[in-house]
Parts: sequence; structure tokens; C-alpha cells
Amino acid sequence: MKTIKLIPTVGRRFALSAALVITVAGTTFQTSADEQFFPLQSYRVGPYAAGGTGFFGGFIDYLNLINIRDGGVNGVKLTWAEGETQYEVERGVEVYERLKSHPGIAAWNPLSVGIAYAMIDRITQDKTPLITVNHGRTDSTDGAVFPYVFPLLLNPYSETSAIINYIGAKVGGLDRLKGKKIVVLYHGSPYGKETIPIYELLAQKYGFTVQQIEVPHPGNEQESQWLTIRRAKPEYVVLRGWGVMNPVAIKTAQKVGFPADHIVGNVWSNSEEDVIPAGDAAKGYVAITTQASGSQYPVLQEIIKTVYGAGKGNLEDKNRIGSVYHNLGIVNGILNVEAVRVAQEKFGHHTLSGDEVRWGFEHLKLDPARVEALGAKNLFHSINVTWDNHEGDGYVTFQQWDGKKWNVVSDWIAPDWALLRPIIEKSANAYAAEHKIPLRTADEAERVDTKPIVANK
Amino acid sequence: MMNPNASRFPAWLGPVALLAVAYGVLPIVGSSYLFEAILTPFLALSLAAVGLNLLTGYAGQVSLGSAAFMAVGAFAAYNFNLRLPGLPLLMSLVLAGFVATALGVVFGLPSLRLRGFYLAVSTLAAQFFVQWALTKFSWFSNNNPSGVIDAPSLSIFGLSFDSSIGRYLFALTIVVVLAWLAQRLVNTQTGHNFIAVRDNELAAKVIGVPVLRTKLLAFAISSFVIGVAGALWAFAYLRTVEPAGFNLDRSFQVVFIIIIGGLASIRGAFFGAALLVVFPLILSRLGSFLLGDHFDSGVLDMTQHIVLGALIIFFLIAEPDGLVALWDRLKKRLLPIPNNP
Amino acid sequence: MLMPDFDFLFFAEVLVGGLLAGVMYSLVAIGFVLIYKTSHVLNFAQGSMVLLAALTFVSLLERGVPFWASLLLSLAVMVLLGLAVERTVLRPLVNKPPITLFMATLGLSYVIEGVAQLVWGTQVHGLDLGIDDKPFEVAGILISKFDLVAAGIAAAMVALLTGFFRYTRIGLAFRAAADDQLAAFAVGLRLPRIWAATWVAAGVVSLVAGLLWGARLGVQFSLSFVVLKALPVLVLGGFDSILGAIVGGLLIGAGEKLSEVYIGPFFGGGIESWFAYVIALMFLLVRPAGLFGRKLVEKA
Amino acid sequence: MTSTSALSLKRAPAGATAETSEFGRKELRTFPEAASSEPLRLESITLAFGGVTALKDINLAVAPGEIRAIIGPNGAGKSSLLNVISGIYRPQHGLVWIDQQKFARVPTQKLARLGIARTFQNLALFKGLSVLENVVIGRAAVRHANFVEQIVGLGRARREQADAQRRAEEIIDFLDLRAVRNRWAGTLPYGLQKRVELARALVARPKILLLDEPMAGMTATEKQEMTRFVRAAREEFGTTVILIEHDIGIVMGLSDRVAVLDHGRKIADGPPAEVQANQAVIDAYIGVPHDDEPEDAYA
Repeated sequence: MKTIKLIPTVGRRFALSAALVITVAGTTFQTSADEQFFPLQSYRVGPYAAGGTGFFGGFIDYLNLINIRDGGVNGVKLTWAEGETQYEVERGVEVYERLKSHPGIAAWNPLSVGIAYAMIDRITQDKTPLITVNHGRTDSTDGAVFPYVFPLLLNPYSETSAIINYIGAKVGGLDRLKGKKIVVLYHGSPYGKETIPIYELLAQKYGFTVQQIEVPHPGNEQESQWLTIRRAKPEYVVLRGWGVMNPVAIKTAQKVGFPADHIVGNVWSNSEEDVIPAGDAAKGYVAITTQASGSQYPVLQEIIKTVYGAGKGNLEDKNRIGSVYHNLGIVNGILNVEAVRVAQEKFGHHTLSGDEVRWGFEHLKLDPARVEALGAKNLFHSINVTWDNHEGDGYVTFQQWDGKKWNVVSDWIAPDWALLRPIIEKSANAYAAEHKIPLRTADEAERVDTKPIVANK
Repeated sequence: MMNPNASRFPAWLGPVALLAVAYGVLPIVGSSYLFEAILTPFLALSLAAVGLNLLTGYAGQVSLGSAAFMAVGAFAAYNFNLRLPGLPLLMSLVLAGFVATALGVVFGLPSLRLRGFYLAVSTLAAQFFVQWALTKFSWFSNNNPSGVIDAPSLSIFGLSFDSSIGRYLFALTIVVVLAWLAQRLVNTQTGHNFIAVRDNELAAKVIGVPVLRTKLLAFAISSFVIGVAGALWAFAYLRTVEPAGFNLDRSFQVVFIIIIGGLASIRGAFFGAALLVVFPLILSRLGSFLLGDHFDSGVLDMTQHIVLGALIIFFLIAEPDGLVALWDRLKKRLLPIPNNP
Repeated sequence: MLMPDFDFLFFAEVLVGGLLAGVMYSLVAIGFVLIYKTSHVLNFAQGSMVLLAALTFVSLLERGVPFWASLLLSLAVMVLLGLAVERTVLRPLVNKPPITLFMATLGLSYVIEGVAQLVWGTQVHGLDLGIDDKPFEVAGILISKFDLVAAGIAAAMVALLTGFFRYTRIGLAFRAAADDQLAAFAVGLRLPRIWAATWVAAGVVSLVAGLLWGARLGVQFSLSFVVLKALPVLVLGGFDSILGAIVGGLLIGAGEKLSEVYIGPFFGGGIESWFAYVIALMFLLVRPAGLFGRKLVEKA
Repeated sequence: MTSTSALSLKRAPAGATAETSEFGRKELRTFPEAASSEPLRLESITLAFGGVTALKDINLAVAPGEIRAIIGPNGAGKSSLLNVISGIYRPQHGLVWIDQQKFARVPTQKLARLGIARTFQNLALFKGLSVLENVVIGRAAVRHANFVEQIVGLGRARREQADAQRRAEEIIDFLDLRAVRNRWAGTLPYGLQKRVELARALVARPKILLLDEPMAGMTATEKQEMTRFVRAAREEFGTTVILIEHDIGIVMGLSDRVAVLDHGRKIADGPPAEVQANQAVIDAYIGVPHDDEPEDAYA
């Protein structure tokens, strides 16, 4: 009986909870010579807990795999500590302040736009990389202005371009987009609005019309938006949603009779948590992703065997192994670990400074062959980060929900990087001007601080 | 620890000693973590709570929209600073306070006709409207595609306050000045008018307290203080803010601070803020200490949620005057003849 | 475009959609009204009660408990909660100003949210009540079956509650308590018992609301946000009128959708989050007790 | 009986001057015309709530410096009458004359400036203020410094504060409240709170003082004290007093004239002895079943 499991879980949670309340203590950082540390600003509660548990679970699972299977990276153990943020910026900052003086920090991985923004100044001072895989500030792609920020794999502009490329392919070629109509339904937040100009730009370029409709936060009512969409009769609806807005969009689409397979979700609308609450309405719904879901990939099999086999798996619910966020966490783990490895080849097999790891990220090149060697073939495509391209030309694929799981329904698609680069540079340069940041050159990028910078005062 | 004859100490000694520690001792012994993660947010939240306490604690007008006025203060200060080059930083803060004041008066207008819950709910309109407007019109965030604003560097008269200690001292000074003014205010006729309107609006009206003006004044002053607190939150603490950072939860947080700290008490705002800032940290330290690697930050946070909620109920039931009352009672026990602050 | 300037059919569709959405708001608002009527407390924890109810139900269901058993168990949980709240929160705070009680319910909402997620976890759940949400067309207007069912349930609930208040002994006691707590006390009505009963009733209402909203949104943390939709409804309808909650819900639902579609574009859209509050506020300034509320706003 | 009241209405000024020849030494200097005319007159006031008539065609003229009681069984409309005078209710019909100015509805906010102060049946002290502060705030109507001046504490603000403070201390001494001057108002026993309320009203030096059951719930001793204070207030400040009171014994001893309301109508008005003998009054009191408030038996 499954109910039996419930009791000990609840009991344990309350026991923990009670234990917390009654005891008093403080923490000290235990140090060791050969450790590389990952401070994790995780979020396991609050409205976005589902994403947080998946992502940080995957990340930790991969770090565990490297430790258990390989004994770390070239003998350097990977360590981490978690601080709960609830996805709230000031708690993220608190965790940053708490953990920033820990020795051997490799990189920060907040998976939160707000927290990432609040850290840009701080980590730039500390010379420690800030990884915003799949999200983050688009113009931080420009490494000349943002030396320590890495929106790896996919920034919001590339996402936009890739979605349009996919829709183009569906209608029979980008040139067939002409005269078509696309509605973008976006979350009423700065995040949601960020890609408005890019959709306009692409609409102009390919000759389709685009109508962008806002859904106010949190988005649990979308009647009027979908009635407007029904009237507009678009070919496709792009869903740039967040949290509860996603399942509600899909359900409401069904209510107004809009077919789910003509809705394309972006990276924040592509997880199980976004479709499961929508039930059957979500069958056929398509979403972009940088990493395929499922647990058939060798690296996942090894995690199941080595990590979960040893009882060290991070996900409480094993059914979520191979879910979108879990796999994103694993891919994120691969990228971080490989960056450390790259840097170690240059600076030696020992604990590296943040700036050394930054160098590692700026030389992180994983071609499909290397990805396959890592056991991640088809999990993600490839990456090629350089000193001035911090996104690293990630490819995306599209997945379709069949009511139970996501299935990949497209090849790996490349966004139109060449088109976007000038816009990104313009924005980055404006930021540099406003903040009086001198543009970094390729030579400067090769200069590396080997001492860790601990700003304690 | 405390001298039983301490009652001989004059009343000003406490505050002066506190200031001496805040200005003299902490900057020497404190770590960057202390300033950046504890003291600066503590100061900004305390100031917001001082503002709300003027309105809710003293004047009895419940507002659930404090975060909106914080947001207005933050974004206004940012824009003054950005768009009026050469304007001294302090001036931007003051002007930002005035913008918050103006908005406070507008959203205070319903208070002339509404009371209690109806007013409380109507302040939610401010909460949602401001957040919407700041997100909607990207002019407010200088057309930043992400709607996020970055704080300028803090310098006054050529003196830079950009280190973590500097930001702390900057916030400290502003908070001390405003809290001192607030403390004076509540002891003036105007402050008593606030209390009169709160305790018995009709009686206040009958004896000639200008009730409507008093209410609007309470909204105005309170919004000013909260607006400046928002600017501090943005400039001295986070240094980059997005409208979503000033959501309903933040408003509730400020309400909780004044309930726990003590309604109608300027000191209470500081007590409450201290508890709300420090309490989660203690709990999380506890958690990681006790449970080490196995510790689940989710459980911890849920616990925190529950304890916070329970604390609020507890205070409302057992100590409606908040931590301040507890503190005073404690002091009374330790010092036979209390020096009244 | 082929459409004429004003598309009446579209207008009607938005209107109907809005009205049906409004019913969903009313469902939550009724819970508030029940408690406000008897104890003059604006129960901010209503949203977290909705969350707890739905989460309990769906978690039991997922653990293999049959539908009806889950429903009964969730009901039991809500009943226990109601009793516990009366004992631990309301009773010690009796005779305190209403605003104190309100703040206590704010604290309560934190406790309930915390406990709900601590026990059941933070995963997002889908909830299928077996009600088809495919649309059908009536005179060119799309109507969702789910919405109709929701409206039916809301109507049934209102009828039930009205009947209860009007014709049963305890219902009359409720009303007496609502009218005058002192008087009710004087004639020997045990107020604590009545409060406990109302909180239980509100718990039951939140279970119903939780199931319907949960089926719509999925069962997750955001469910507790539905209070924010119910508050303007209450302001408009009056805090102490069940009829007001229904009519207010319909008005807010329709007003909000129509304004989003027809006024929204002038502001760039997305005005729904605050527009309901503005409608309610404007209305209040004209009529401070709401549509059906009693005129004693001063009491609050 | 109605004829008597109408008579008394016309007679009032004359009667008043005769009865109160020695009052108001101080105030006469400040308001020389006050003594010569009625400070307050109600002219056919009718007030209804929904369908229920609370006051019906009430005429009442108050003479300067007199102590005028309004009595009547519960629900007779006494408090409503006071609320009409203080502008809390707006009568459907009729006028309120205050010092030659007529009002369809008295502006409550200006009440203090019109020279009227009042107390409330249920205590209306400001619980969050001390006794002294409660009394000081009674001067609210004559203070003009804005909050900035007050915070800085210079000039006008300081003068006003000092003046209010001085006057408040005087009243506190006058009403024997010195021992409790620094206590929180809400923590005082009931009788003292009533007295503080009187102090708050008196500090404004009102021409007319409205007292809504100033002695309800008091012990016999407290009542005696209160009576003494009300009388002293009149002697000292020349204040005209209008009071509602249930304790008929006290009313008869204290007031110069008594108006009796029943079911919203005035059924008698005149000197205590005359009213006491009035059959309509006796009937009204006997006809009313039973008051739940403690009340001395009539006659």
C-alpha cells in the first residue's frame, strides 16, 4: 500500500521540523585542500518549488555521480551547500553573502532571473562565474561587457528565434511564414516582456503578423486573453508563461477550442509541472527545450545505478528522474563540471579560483563527440563558449506532451545567432556605458587571477 | 550582566549607547556578511515598518500596500538620479519620498470614506496597480528589457559609501534621522491626533481634531518614510531591483514586523524587523548544523513559515503590544526603577 | 479584417465567459462571507484553506485512496481545522478588535500553507474531476461544460446555505449571532459553538472551491492566490451577504473580462490584476457598504 | 403639557438670566454677547431612521449658563437629541441654532469652534494617550501649527503646546485628577475615566457642554463628586450644560430646568419641581416596563 509510505514521511518531516525548532547552533565551513565548492541558492518551497527541486536535484545528482564514480574531478572533490531562497531575491542575496567566503567556489547557479541580476555586480567584484543556464539577461551573452555571467546554452533572444524557426519548419519553411499570424501570450512581468521587440523584429523579417498579449501575474484567469486569441485566429500561439499561468493557458485554450499542438511553450513553460495540472488538455502541446527529457541516456542510467543505487539520490520522488528540470540540472552539472575540468587542464588538478573557473567556462567546448563520451548524446547537443560568446551556441529541440511524458518531435535546431548578435551587443554596450564599464578584450580575458578573492569587508 | 543600580543612568544613555555601538563598534568587528545580509536589510525593513507603524499603529489605518510605496520610492529615486544628472543623492532620496507621499495621499483618499477591512482591501489596489505600472511602462526602468534597475554608486559630498560598511553606514544614518523624527512626531500634537483618530474617530472629530486632514497626513508621512525605505532597499541593500521584488508578500512582511514588534511603537519596528530578518537565518543555521548534508531546505522553510505564522497569532493573543512590551517588562525586572524612553 | 467594428457575438462571448469566471470567484467569496457574517472576521486564511483542502484531496487520491473516501477524509480534515481554529485562534481573541482577528488570520494562512506543504509536499498535481472541459457552442457562443457545472454547484451551494440560514435552528442561531453577538449570547446561544460551526462550514466551502479551482489550475501553491480574486468581489458585494458574493462575483468577472478586452488595449493590456480592485473601490466610494452589505461600515 | 413647554420655550431667556445671575464672570469678558442671547436653540427637530421616528418636532431653547437636563425612558430619543446637536445625525426636519447661526446639520468637525464640547455615553477616551495627553488634545480646535513646526518645536507650535499644557494642568487640578495625570487613560477605573472625559471637554472652555449620561455606572460617592464638578464647571467657567441622566434624584438636584422626552416627543419642560409633578411624565415612566439599566426610582 502506498499510503503506508506517507506516514513515515510525514513523521520524519515533522521530526526534522521539531528538531529545528528546539536546538541552537551555528555553522563553520569545513575546509579541505582539494575541493571545488558549489554554493546552491536552491528553492524547494514556495510557488516555484517544483522547478527548484528538479533542477537542484539533478545538479546535485550529477555532482554526486562524479564524486562516487570518479572520485571527483581529477581527484578534486566536488562539494556544495544549499540555501533556501524560495525564489526570492533578498533571500538569494543572503545566501550569497553567507556562502561567498567559502573557499574554492567554482560558480553560482541560481536558476532565478531576479537573484542572478542582484548578483551581477557582486560576483563581478568577486571574480566568480555566475551561470544562468537557459535564462538570464540576454545581453550578458556579450563577454566583453559581462566577463563573469554565462547564460549558457540559450538566452531569451535565441529562444525566440528558435521558436520562430520551428514554427517556420512546421508551416513548410521560413518563407511560408509570410502572411501567417502568431500570437505571443506572455507573462505580465519584465521576464515576459523581454522578447517583445525580438518577435516584432522577426515578424518584420519573415512577414508574419504577431500579436502579443499580456497575462497579468499570476495568470490563474485567462478567459479574456483566449477569447481574444480565438477571435484573432492565429496559426500558432507562443506561450511565454510562468508557473500557474502555463496549465491555465493550456486549459483555457481547450475551452475556447484552440488546438494544443499549435501552442508552443518557451523554456519556462516546458516542464511536467506546466502540463500535468492541465490534464488531458495538454495532450499535443509542444515546448522548446535545450535538453531532452527521459532517463534513457547513459549518464542518467549511471546516476540511477550509482547515485540512487547508493541511496544518495536527491529526488524524493524517483518518478521525476529524467523530468525536464531534473535533466536540466544534470546538463547544468555537466557544463559546470566540464568547465572545471577544462580549467584544471590549464591551471592544475587542484582547487581553482573563481577566475580560473571563469577561464574554464570561456573555453568550454563540448562537441557532439565529447557530449557522447559524457553519456549525454541526444540529451543535449553541444556547446561552444568563448570569451565573448557566453551563450555558447546552444541548440534546441522541441518536445511534445503525450499525456504522460515528453517526446522529442524535432531535430536539433539552431537559432539565428548572426541576426541577434548586433542587438545583443548594442544592449550590452549601452549597459557598459551606463555603468562606465570598459570593454574587455580577448587578451584581457586570458589574464586570470589565481588567488581567490574573498570580499569579506 | 546588568547592573541592578542601572536606574541611575539617564534616559538618553540607552539610545546613545546603541548609536555608539552601531557607529563605533560594529563597523570594526562586523563581517561583510553581517552588513550585507543582516544589518542593511534590517535597517531598510525597520524604516518601512516605522512608516507603516505611523499609519497603522498610530493612526489606525490598516494598509496592505506598503510594498507598493517602497517600490515607488525605489523607482523614483532611481529615475531622479538617472534623469537629473548632478542631483545630489540625498536629494533624489528626498524627492523619491515625496513621490511616494503623493501616491500615498491618492491611495489614502478612500480612507476618508472607508474603514477597517474595506480600507485594507482598497490598499491592495495600490499594491497591484503600482506593480503593474512599473512593469508595464518600461520608462520607469529606463527601458531595460528586463525591467530591472541598478542602483547608482552611493556617494555624498564626494564621499563614497560603496563598500558594504559604507552602505550600512549610509542606511544607518538615514534610518536614524527618520526614526528620530518619527519619534518626535508621535509625541507632538499631530502624533496625538493620529492616536485620537485611531482610538475614537468620532470623539476626535467632536473635539476638533481635523480628522480628514489627519488621516491624509498619516498616509502622506507614512508613505514618505516607506518610500525612502524602498529606496534604501534598492540602493543600499539589493542594489538592483525589479518590481516583482515589491510584491504582496513584502507588504505582509512589513505588517508582520509591526505586529510582532509592537503596534504604535517606533522601537517596535526595529524589534520586529530584527526578529523577521534574523529568525529565518538562525533557523536555517540550526537546520544545517543539526542535519548536515541530509537536511532538506524545504522542510526548514516550511517550518519557518509555520513558526512565523504561529508567532503572529501568539503575539496577537498573548502580547498584543509586541516584543517591545516584552522587552520593557524584562527591563523592568532587571532595573528596579525603569528609565522610561 | 472581416469583422465589423463591434462584434456583438464576441462581446457576448466575453460577457458569458466573464460571468462564468465570476462564479468561480464567488465560490471563494462565499467562504469569506460565512465567517464574516457570524464572527465579523475577514478570514484571509480562506485561500490557504482552499489550498489545504485541494492538496489533501488530491494527495490522498494519488496515494490510491478511492474518490469518495478521499473526499470524506478531506472533509474531515477541514472540519478538524475549523474546530482547531476556533479553539486556538478565535476563542483567545474574542472581544479583540476585528482588525486584530484579521491579522491573526494572516498568520493562520502562513501556518496552514506551511503545514499543507510540509505534509503533502510541494509538487504540482493535476486534478481530474471527470468533468469534461471541452467547449460546446450555443448560438455561436462557446460555453464550457466545466464552467456550467461550476455554476451549478455554486448555485446549489447558495441555495443550500440560504435554506440553512433561513429554515434550520442552527442557521437561525447563525443569523442571530450575525445580527447581534451580545443579544445572541443573552438568549443563550453558545457563540464558540456557532463560530466553530461557521469555520467548519467555511472549510467545507473551501473544499468545494478547492476542487473546482484545483481542477482548473492544477493543485499547487498558487491556489492560495485565489483569495486575491475574491477580495474585490467581497468589497463589491458586501462582506456579509451571500447574495452579494454571487452578484459581486458576476459583476467583477464580467467587468474584468470586458475591461481587459475593450479597455486593456489602451493601456497595453494586463490590467486585470488591479482593475477589479478599482471597480470595487469606485463603487465603494459611492456606496461604502457594498451592494448588499449592511450600512455599518464604521463597525469594521 | 405641551403648552407648558411651548411657554417655557418663550420664557427661557428671561428665566435664565434670573437664575444664573452670578455665572460666567470670565467668559463674559470674552463673549459679551453670549449672555444676552440663547446659546442654543432647537427648532422643530424631527429625526427618523428608516421608518422609525426618533425625534418628533422637538423645540428646545437653552438659556446661557443654565444646567438643563434631558430625561426620559430608554429609547425616548435623548441621545439622538444630543447627536443632532453635535451634528452626528442630520435631522430630516428642523434647525439647530447655535449662537445666532442656524444649521440644518451641525458640522461636527466645527463643533468645538462653535463653542460646544461633549462627552459620550460609552467612554470615548483615547486609550493610547495618557490622562494629561487626553486633556491636552481637548484644545485641538484652537491649534494651528503644522506638523513640521511641531517636530521642530519652535515658535507657534511651542506657544500652542505650552498654552494647552497649562490649561490642561489647570483643569486636571480643578477636577482632582493630578494623581492619575500620567496614567494611560484606558487603565483608569470607570468613574475616573468619565471625569477625564469631562476634563477633556472643559479644557476647550466650551460655551455649551453636552454630557451624555455622565454618571451612568458610577457609585453613589462618584455621582456626588461628579455633580459637584458639573456645578463647579458652571460656576467657574460659566458653561451652559445640557445633560442626559438616568438618576432622577441627581437630575432634580442638579439641573435648573428639565426637559422630558418620551417616544421622541417632548412631554414636559420646566423647573424640576414642576416636571416632577407632571402627570404625563409620571405616566411615561410607569408605562415603560422596565429598564435594564440601574436607575433610581422616580419620585
